[in-house]
Amino acid sequence: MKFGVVVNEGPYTHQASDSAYQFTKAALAKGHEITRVFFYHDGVNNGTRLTVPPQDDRNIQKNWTELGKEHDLDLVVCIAAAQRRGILDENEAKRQGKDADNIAEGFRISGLGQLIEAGIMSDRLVTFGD
Amino acid sequence: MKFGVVVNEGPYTHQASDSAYQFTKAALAKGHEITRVFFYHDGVNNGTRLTVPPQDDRNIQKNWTELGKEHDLDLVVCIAAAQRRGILDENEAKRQGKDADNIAEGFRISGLGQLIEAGIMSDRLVTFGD
Amino acid sequence: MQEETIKKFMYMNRKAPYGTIYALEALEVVLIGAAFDQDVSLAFLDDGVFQLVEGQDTDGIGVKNFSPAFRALGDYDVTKLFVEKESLEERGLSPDDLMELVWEDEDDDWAEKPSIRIVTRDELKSILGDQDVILSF
Amino acid sequence: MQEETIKKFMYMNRKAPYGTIYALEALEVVLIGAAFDQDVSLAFLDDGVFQLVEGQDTDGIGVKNFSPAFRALGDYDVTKLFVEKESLEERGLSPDDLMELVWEDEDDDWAEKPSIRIVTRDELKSILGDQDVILSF
Amino acid sequence: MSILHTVNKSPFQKDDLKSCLAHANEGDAVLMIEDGVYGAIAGTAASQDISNAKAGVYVLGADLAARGIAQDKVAEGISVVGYDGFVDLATEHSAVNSWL
Amino acid sequence: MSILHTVNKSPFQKDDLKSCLAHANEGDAVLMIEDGVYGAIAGTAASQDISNAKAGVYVLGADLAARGIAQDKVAEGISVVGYDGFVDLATEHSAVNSWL
Repeated sequence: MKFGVVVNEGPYTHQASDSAYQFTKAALAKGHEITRVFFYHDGVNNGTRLTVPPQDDRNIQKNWTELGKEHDLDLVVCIAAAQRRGILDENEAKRQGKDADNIAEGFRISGLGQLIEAGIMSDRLVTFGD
Repeated sequence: MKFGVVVNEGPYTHQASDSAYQFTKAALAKGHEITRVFFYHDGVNNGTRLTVPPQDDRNIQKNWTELGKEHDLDLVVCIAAAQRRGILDENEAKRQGKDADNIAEGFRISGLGQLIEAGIMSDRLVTFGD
Repeated sequence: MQEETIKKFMYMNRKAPYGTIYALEALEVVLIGAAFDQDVSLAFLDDGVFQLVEGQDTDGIGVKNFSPAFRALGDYDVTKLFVEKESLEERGLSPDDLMELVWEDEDDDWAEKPSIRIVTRDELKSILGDQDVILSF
Repeated sequence: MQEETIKKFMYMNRKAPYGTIYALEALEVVLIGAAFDQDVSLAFLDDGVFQLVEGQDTDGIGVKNFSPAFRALGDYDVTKLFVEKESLEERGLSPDDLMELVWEDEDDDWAEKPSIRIVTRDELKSILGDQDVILSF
Repeated sequence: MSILHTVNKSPFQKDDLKSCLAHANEGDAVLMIEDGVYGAIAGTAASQDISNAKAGVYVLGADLAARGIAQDKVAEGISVVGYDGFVDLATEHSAVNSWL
Repeated sequence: MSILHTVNKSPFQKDDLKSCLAHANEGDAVLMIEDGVYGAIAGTAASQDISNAKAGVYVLGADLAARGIAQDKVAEGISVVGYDGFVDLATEHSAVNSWL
């Protein structure tokens, strides 16, 4: 079955991203397909490579990046939500005249249409948030 | 009277930062002193210069930076909370081996002791959060 | 590309505006989603009913007033806004406290029709049970 | 530097652990704050009482278990943890469900004493009314 | 000594106002801000709780206006204040307790 | 058609579980996750609400264990599942409604 996953909260502050990660792993382990993981609202903050979590805790961004690499996941950060919160890739930084970017490996920035599309092309859409 | 202000949530997602800003302005207008504005939890996300909010909305980071400049405010971002969430200044970026930083003008990164100190040296500590 | 079946999309609105951004960003999804020609409904229940209250004026808090965007929904063919009666009542509100939102029915000589439909909790329960995709904010 | 008056600091803990980070980051403040020689109390009420439940095991959710850090509080001279009785009861909990937290009283031949003090809502109300600085998370 | 309590969440979905009122002493003040201002609407379960409160109860006018709650909808006995009034309340009480 | 509802907030401070139960149809499933798992504790007002529910009620074991809630504290009629059971529940129902 095809699952779309939506993450509405940032890393560490809420458990949403952790739960979404565990759900995604469990779905993959059962042979299901993950059409897309869409990061919306504060969820875009999962996609910054600048986090330095304590050494004795999980690294949420790395978890997503590695799971994405292993299973060729489409990790999409919503552009409108990302702009409000300061998540940029190199192109966006250039376009907005910003002197740095912070997107993490394996994430891409795209529009809200990708969320609707995930709803259309997935058999189930599962949202994690606050 | 001396006020300390604590902001526990990031910009846009919660009203906390807006309320803290309005409260701070009102206190200054009444001739009170603001000893420090301390950004904790997701509040550290107020201190990134990479946000690009919609043109027809307020720019929360700029509001703080400008109010800070005008009144010589001490805008402190908690280092532990900032590391978890990917807010870095140039020094921290170097120390952590990160290739970019994102701290906004007028904010400085420091330890949690600064929050306790704000509680000690202020007549009132007012917290805004979720 | 093969023809897609039309899915029933439900946007769940259970949070008040301004205290958090969810209501505003939900509206942004609805407006973008309107381009996808799906069968779109919005549910307003619990504190979500506060999003539709008429006369919002955000000047004093320095935050953008996004409530006028609800008026655009009709132009985007988003015409089914289900508002739960019990949620209104528990909050001391009546349907008269809500914005007047309309759409023009092209099958009925472009007659203006109300977009807000007051439904009971039991009716909303049935409507929710009938959806293909439920987006929560 | 002139001598400072000692202030009464109260840390309000009203949120459950793990669902959000507030409980963990509150504990980080308490541990840092202990160095400042103020009169420190912690209140656990509403869902905050869940922070002290014994036997937390976070392996299955992949999140760090920070509850052992509560045991360190005694060593930092943080010895007043007020837990509201009514909050426990409403949640189906009894004091026996909580971790055993102790401190050593140097004025009483280093006798081990319990840090958790179960108080009624009315007692907590009085304690809260007596604070100089209240930190909420 | 007395406390200024702030409540920033809707009482219809969250229990913060209720808990705050249960922990406020006589002479304290309770100020509803942000989504907390919905607690000021007359004729609801929340306004009933408030009418039994021993603390003084206030609501932030800017947050009411933002949410389209006209002042004539505010329950009796609740005073509407501005941000300047918020500051004054904070000075008049010896500490501030935010019910987050 | 039937719905899998997820609830991730404590029923003792927030009304999401109550609202979810009031909007769940017969044949639906309600899964408590994250702080929502506190709703599974036996002998509380929340477990009373659940015992009247027409939907099947589940709780995520990993979130229970994280919070130190032993399985013998879970109210009767609530089934404990793992993340794999969460995935199965999502496949067995035609849509997922997250009560955020």
